[in-house]
Amino acid sequence: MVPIEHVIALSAILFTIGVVGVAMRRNLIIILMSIELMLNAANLAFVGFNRMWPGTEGAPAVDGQIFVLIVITVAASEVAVGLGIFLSMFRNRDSVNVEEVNLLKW
Amino acid sequence: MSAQAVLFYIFGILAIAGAIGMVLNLRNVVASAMSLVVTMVALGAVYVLLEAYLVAAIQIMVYGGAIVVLFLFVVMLLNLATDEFPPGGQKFIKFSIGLAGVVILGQVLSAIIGNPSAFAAPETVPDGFGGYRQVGAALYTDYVLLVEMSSLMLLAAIVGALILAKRKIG
Amino acid sequence: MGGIDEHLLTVVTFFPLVVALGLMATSVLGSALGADGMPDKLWKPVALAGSLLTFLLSLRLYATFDPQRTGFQFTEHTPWIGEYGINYFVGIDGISLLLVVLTTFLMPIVLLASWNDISKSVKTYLFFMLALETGMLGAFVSLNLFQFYVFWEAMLIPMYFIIGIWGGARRIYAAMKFFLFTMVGSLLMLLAMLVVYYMNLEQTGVLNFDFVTGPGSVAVGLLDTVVPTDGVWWKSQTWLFFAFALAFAIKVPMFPLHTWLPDAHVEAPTAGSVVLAGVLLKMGTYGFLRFALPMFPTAAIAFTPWLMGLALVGIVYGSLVAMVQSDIKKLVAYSSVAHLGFVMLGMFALNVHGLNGSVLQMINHGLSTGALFLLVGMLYERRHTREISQFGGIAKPMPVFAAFFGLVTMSSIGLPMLNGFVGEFLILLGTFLVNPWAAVIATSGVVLAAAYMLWMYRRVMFGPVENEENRGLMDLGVREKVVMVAMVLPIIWIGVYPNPLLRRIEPSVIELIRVVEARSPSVQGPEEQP
Amino acid sequence: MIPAPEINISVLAPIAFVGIGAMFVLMGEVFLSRAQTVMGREVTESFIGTVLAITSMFFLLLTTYAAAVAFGTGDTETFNPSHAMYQLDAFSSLITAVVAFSALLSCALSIAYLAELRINHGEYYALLLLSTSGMMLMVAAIDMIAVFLGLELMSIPIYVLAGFDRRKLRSNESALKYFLIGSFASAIMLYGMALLYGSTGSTSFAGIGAGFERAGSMGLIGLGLVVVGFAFKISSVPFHQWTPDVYEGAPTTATAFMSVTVKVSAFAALVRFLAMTFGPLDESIAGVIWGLAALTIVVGNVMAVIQENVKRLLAYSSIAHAGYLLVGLVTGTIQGYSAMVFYLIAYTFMTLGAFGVVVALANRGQDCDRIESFAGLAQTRPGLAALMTLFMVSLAGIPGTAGFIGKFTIFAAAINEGVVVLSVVGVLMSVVSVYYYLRVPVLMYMREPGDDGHRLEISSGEGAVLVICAAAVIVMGVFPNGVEIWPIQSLHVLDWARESVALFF
Amino acid sequence: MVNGVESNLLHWIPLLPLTAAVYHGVMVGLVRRQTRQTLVSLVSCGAVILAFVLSFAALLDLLDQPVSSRLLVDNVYTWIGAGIGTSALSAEVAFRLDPLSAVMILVVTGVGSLIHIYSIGYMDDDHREDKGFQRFFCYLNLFTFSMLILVLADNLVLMFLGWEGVGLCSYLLIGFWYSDRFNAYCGSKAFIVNRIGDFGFLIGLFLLFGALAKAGHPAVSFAGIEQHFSSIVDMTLILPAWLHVEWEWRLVNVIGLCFFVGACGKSAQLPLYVWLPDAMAGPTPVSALIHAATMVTAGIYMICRMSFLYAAAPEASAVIAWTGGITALVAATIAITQTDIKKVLAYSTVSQLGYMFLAAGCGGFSAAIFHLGTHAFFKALLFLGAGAVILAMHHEQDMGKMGGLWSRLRATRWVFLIGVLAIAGVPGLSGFFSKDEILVAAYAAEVPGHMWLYAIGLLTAGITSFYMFRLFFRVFLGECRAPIAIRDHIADPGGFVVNPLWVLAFFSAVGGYFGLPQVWGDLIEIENSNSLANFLTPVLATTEAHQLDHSTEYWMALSAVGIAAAGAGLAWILYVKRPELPTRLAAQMSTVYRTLLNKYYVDEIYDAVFVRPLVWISDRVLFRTVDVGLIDGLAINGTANAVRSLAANGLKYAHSGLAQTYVFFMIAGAGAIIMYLVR
Repeated sequence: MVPIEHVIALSAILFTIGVVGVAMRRNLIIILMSIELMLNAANLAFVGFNRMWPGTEGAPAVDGQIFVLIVITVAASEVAVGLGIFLSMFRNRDSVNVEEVNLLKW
Repeated sequence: MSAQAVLFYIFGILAIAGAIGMVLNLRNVVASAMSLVVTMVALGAVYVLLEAYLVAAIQIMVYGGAIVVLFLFVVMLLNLATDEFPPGGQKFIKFSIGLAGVVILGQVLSAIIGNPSAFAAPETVPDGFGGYRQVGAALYTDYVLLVEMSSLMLLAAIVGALILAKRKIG
Repeated sequence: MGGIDEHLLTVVTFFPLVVALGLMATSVLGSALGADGMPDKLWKPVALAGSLLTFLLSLRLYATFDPQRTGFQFTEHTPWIGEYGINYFVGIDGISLLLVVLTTFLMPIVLLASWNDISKSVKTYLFFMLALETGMLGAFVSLNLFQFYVFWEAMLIPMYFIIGIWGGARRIYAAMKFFLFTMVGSLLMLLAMLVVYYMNLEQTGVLNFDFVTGPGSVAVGLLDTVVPTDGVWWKSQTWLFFAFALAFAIKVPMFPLHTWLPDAHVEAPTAGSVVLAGVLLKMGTYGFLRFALPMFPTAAIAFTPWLMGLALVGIVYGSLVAMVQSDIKKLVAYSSVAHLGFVMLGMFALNVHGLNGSVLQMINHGLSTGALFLLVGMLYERRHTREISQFGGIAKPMPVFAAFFGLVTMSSIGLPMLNGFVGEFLILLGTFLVNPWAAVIATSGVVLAAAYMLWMYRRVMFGPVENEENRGLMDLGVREKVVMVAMVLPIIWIGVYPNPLLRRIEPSVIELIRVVEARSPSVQGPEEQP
Repeated sequence: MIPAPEINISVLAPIAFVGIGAMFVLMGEVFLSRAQTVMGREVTESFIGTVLAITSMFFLLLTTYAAAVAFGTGDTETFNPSHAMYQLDAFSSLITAVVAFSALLSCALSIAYLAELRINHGEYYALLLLSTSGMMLMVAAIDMIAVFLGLELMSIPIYVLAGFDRRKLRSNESALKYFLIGSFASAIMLYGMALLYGSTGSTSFAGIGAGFERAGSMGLIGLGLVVVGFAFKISSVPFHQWTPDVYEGAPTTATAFMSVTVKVSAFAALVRFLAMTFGPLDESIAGVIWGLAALTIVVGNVMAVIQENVKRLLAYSSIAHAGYLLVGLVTGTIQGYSAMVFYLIAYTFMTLGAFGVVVALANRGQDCDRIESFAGLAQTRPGLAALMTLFMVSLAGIPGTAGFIGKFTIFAAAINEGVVVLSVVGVLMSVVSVYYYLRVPVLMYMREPGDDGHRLEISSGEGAVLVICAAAVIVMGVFPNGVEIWPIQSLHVLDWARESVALFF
Repeated sequence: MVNGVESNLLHWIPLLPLTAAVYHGVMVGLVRRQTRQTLVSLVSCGAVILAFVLSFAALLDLLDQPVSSRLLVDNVYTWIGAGIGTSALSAEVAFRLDPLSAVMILVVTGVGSLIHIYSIGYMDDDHREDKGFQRFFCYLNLFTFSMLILVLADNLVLMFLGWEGVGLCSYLLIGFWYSDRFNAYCGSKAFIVNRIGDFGFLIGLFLLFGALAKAGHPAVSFAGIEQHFSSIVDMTLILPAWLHVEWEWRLVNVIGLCFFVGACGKSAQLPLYVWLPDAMAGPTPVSALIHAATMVTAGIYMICRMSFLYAAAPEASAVIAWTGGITALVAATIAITQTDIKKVLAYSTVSQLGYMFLAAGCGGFSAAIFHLGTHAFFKALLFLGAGAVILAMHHEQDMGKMGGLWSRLRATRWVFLIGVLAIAGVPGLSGFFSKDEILVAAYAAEVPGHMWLYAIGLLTAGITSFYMFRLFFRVFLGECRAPIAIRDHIADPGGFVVNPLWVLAFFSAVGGYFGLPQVWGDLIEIENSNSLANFLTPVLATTEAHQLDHSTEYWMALSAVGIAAAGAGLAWILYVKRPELPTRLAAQMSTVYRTLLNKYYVDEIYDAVFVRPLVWISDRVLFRTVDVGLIDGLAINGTANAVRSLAANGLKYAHSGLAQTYVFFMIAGAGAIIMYLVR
């Protein structure tokens, strides 16, 4: 069977990569992808943990997986809204470079 | 080492590779979207290995099928092909983030690998664990409220995306 | 009148606010009904009448006050915020009685004095003035620390606007400075109050914010809370006293926390300066007297050398700096620093004479400095400058003005037969009994006072009329004469026959000393010195 | 076959009303925009907007009422006891009522404003309602899944609302930033939840609390990440930088809405999470909160000093207030929590009022939000000037206003717990706050009017909101616990606060 | 301790002038309606004369009492009653009339009323547009009131009231013609210098009260003090430890010195005499009343009032005696060179006051009072005479422009001559006797170096007669140096001015016989001829002194007359015989001359040493540096700016507007929190 600690390690790695991506890339699309990656890392953790706490015979517990399903929904709607925001911004300033977005500051 | 473990490591490495490919991709947004797909699928496979079959299916369908495609649509729509790397402004901050990320990661990993005892999972799972039947039952009994609420959320997302992305309103 | 006598104090306190709100409401209603509010010419008389009525009511207070009884009179006590044991609790003793009367006395005078010189948005002005009066009265009559704090802070707002809207060129800076200075101290004081409050809770098990044990309330007043002199730092008398003292010292103001005063005075309109000097500064000294001293006597006595020292510095420093001011108002402002130095000095002599004197001196300073500001204002109305160098020989075109100015000057430099002397004499005597050298230094302040006041008077009033603009100056009109006579009468009365006031002050003072001695093991009685 | 769980729908009443309201609004717009005339009145955009606003206000009123009733009964009910996610108890119902009411007020504010900005669409109200439902879910949740879902359901519509004025770059930018940072933060929070789940084997507060002893460092990390997620929502330093940008860029009514409701519900959820999970805080978490509070108070107040834009100023002020609220959280006592609840209610009215004034000044599609543009307002708009002064004074915490009682209760709790240093920092910084809050009255009263063309008439909706807020501020400031005087004899706000948090102890 | 007889008469004596003053004050200061001069003069003079009559009546009452217990008291009300137990202070408004105060009120009201009458004429002649006739009488009455309070007060506090009151009036009257800057300056100078003296008075008062309180008998009334004086007489005052000076003083000495400082201020003794010469800026009647006859003698009066204290404080007395002596000499020398007629008289006043202090210091209290009385007469006479001359010369005060008036001022010349003779100490005239008594007292005193004091007194007598005769010759003899324009219009002023002079002249002539020293009494077989001394004895303390046999006294008198004659002769030679001599002398001893002319540069020194540095420090250091610079600039606004710049130059950059900066901070924050939690 799969060693859970390695699953969590994997999710941690993915999560970190996602964070770094959010912090470093300038393309909003890729930043959004990185956020998705973070969510997926969390999902992976949930699934792995759920495997750790599978509940008892006859009463299996699947909270983790339910959580994952919810998160997937959330992720979908986030992406939808996010891309909508990107679009409306792209219409106005014709760029998706996050570093050009600093009208509002100090 | 069991076959599952081997498969897990393979897919794990695949996922990491995809993720890195997505983040560190120097030129092409489409390419990074693609490598994201790789990660998603690999994760789906890992879910299967973790006996979360329904989740695995939905993962592949929704992410691989829907979300990344949505990304691609937008990318095409705005035809933003390229993005340079390393980024221009705030080099210091960004690299320090990279560093911080690595450090934190190291901490966490050592913490995790440090005591496997915290991750002792039962060899077998109860019957029906992770199956569509089991999960679906839970979803529509215990968690029915959440399902309803997430419908509201999707509604909000649709409305929002519409209001923002529509060419002209009214 | 019996009905009112039940709640006389409350009536006196809130009457001005009620008048103000009434005026505001009527004018809002009026404008709503398209009548464009009440005409402004109706506002002034009504406001004046309101403040006069308040004064009369407070005179009734004075008349029905029983000088023999120690402790608080006219007390009223009803729960306000039960959650925190906060009650509406008012009452006065001899000290607060006089301050209340002083306040109600000054208010109609300043309204009358500013009858013409306030042209911009008169309604707002009158509203703030009346609100301010209620705030000040409330602070003087409060016997519940929370309530005291509420009034103490709420008072700032109207004053802030009075300075900021109708003030001089740098009014905004001055107003802000005034506000922030006071806030710094008072917020720390609030924390200190809370500390004592919870100590009291620990000791009695009852939530209570009353200063003394209220009539018909089981809760023991905060005054009787046993405050340790050591232990956790923020529970020790030293720090709590420090917090209180800071708040009050800023308000007094004591050197070196005085720099807001000249700015505020110079920028404020005449009425503002009068109220500021006449009443607001007394808040600080009153606070020391009423709260800081009896609540933390041991710390207070430990701090006495420092406070006395600062008071002395204030006296000498204030006088010297006043001497070299080129702006009359600023000069008077610095002279206030010196005068309040006397008040603080007498207070921390902690004996009957000193305390009597300092309470009396609060009143005196209110009257004479108030009168000075009124006069300066009258001069400013005519010439629109306060630069001493602009004047000279004013006594020729304005003899009546000169006469009043001279008299008030004399009162502020403590000439016998005028009010200033009695207070200063008692203060110096009291100080001398505990610390002769302090008294000697302070007495030199008396000489300096004569120096700077007379110098100013000479440069303004005497000499030939050189500046052409001064030649045709109008002498005081009837209204101004009325104002000044009203100010001067008590000045002379207190100077000639201060005993009635002293009779009302003394029991409270003796009581205060008793409390201080009883609550601090280390103090030796005021009679044992020198 | 799978047994149907026994559930009691009635608990859902508040959320249900809001959700249904949203549907109504959406469909209503569709039909109205098809129609030419309704009841003889020809259909204009503003007419649609008004009707939809009133519809949503109606539903929000129902919600408020339902929540109030639930609070009145004071008993604790869960949606499905077998596997409880959503628990309507004194706390959640009170917060629900507050949130719904403030949402109602911001609807009333929006009508004229949206018309001014020509963005008068029904979706606005629909999104507002949906987001409200999310808040309700979040504050009533006793399970992390519900918390997360509620959080997202709250946030996603607000992202849109922030960007609702699509033509404006600033609006886009505010939406973008809020979205990016927001989803980043929720991802972090989610990961924290995952770790908590993994270390305790449960997603419900109770379960986590039960298993937290043996959770080890992983649990602590998870907890830390969850706290970070909340800290973002309540805009606590150093997770606050989005706040000024978003508040400034978003349409003012949206700002008013989010600045109040999001903060209230997020704080409520945080308190609920910590209290129901750990009961009394252990000093390590308290330490974290302590640090956050100190930082937040200092940075919020100090940064506000140099602001030149009222919305931005209010943003920093809301950060500062978050700091004071955190002080209440640090104490971890019932007194502190009830103080927080009171403070939140006070904060709701003060902030809504302040933003309301800004809204009422917006003119010809332009926000009138530079501080300079308030110069001389006392002469052109005396009424508004007076109200603004009142709200500013209250925000500054001067006695006689709700803001003072709020600060007082908070610091009382702090002193009672011996949290002295933090209190001293707090009061010193609130001196700074006095400076920037009073700058606005300074300009309004002590300067001559500039040439900024702000609106010269006030809509009935705005007027009503301002009056309500002002009344609330004064009443809560003078009689925070009610008094036997006619209209307010039943407003025992302090008691409410205490009752609402009682169940955590 | 005699307990006095109640007499409601007393409080009317000061009340009358007060009423007049208040009436005038209201008219001038508030109503501003021109009152007819006759009415004004009627009211004021009437008040004062009435007061004089009452005083006389009071004196008669007093004389009814047995010699041992001659005391009238009048308690009006409690002025300041405060304190409890051993610090109880009760300052009554109460008056006591004993022989001492009786003499004083007679002088005050008597000379006062004369001068009031004189002023009617003098002020009427004034040429200014606003002659301030009523204002003048307002001040004058107010002065009389204060002076009477000072004299009649039965306790120190009330005395201090009068003490300051007269100071105020002198301030007002010196600066009476305020539109001249110099007058105003002189006025404030007088007031402030007096304040410095009052400083001493107050300290003395506190010391005395404190000591009595410590002894358990708090009292401020003279009776009380005298009664319990024994309980504090042995107290000592130790300097505070931080001074590290092992010096123990007898308290009474310190108290005595403090009060003496007060006296110095009021009575223009070294080093506080500087205001008196400048006080001549006031109208001449004022100089006569306040700065010659009454106010300046308040110091003497106070010393005598406290004689019991000084009798017990030999060191203090010695200081007084020496100060008085030196003042007498210094002032006299200055008077030699002055050219302004009033300045000469002013310095002569200072010098004569020095005499009185000399006497008081030597224990000759009655001698002091005696000289006080006679001096009041002849100095008032001289001043008023000078006033008459000034009027005649159309307000010319420089003696250089006078001369040869003998033929022109037929009335004034005689009275003036009498005054000169009296002060010069010509035998038989009042000055002779009083001065003689002082010299005797000095000779006989137990004061260290009393012989030197005697010598100084003698020398001063000579100088006095010299400069007085110099004055007389310069004014009345020689050829007229007045400008041609007015030369023919020089004539005696009107009756209001001249008649009082005759009265004063009479008293200056015969006044001496009230206190005829016993030696002369024996000469003409009169039992206890020194009625004044006998009258005063019960209230004045006595100090032990050498007994002198009559022959010594005769010799002393002779030498005094001789030296006076010498002075007169010298004056005759210099200013009548060889008028060119003085200028040559001045040229030869120019330094000395200039030093004297400039009054030893005392004013300049004070200005340079005290006034300028004080102003400079206050302005540059205290105000500009400390107040504006340090406190306000650095501390207050500094803090404010610090906060602002913390935001504007620091925190601001954390809000760069770039999403990824925010992300960075979030990660950092999260990292920190986790570190803290996991640590």
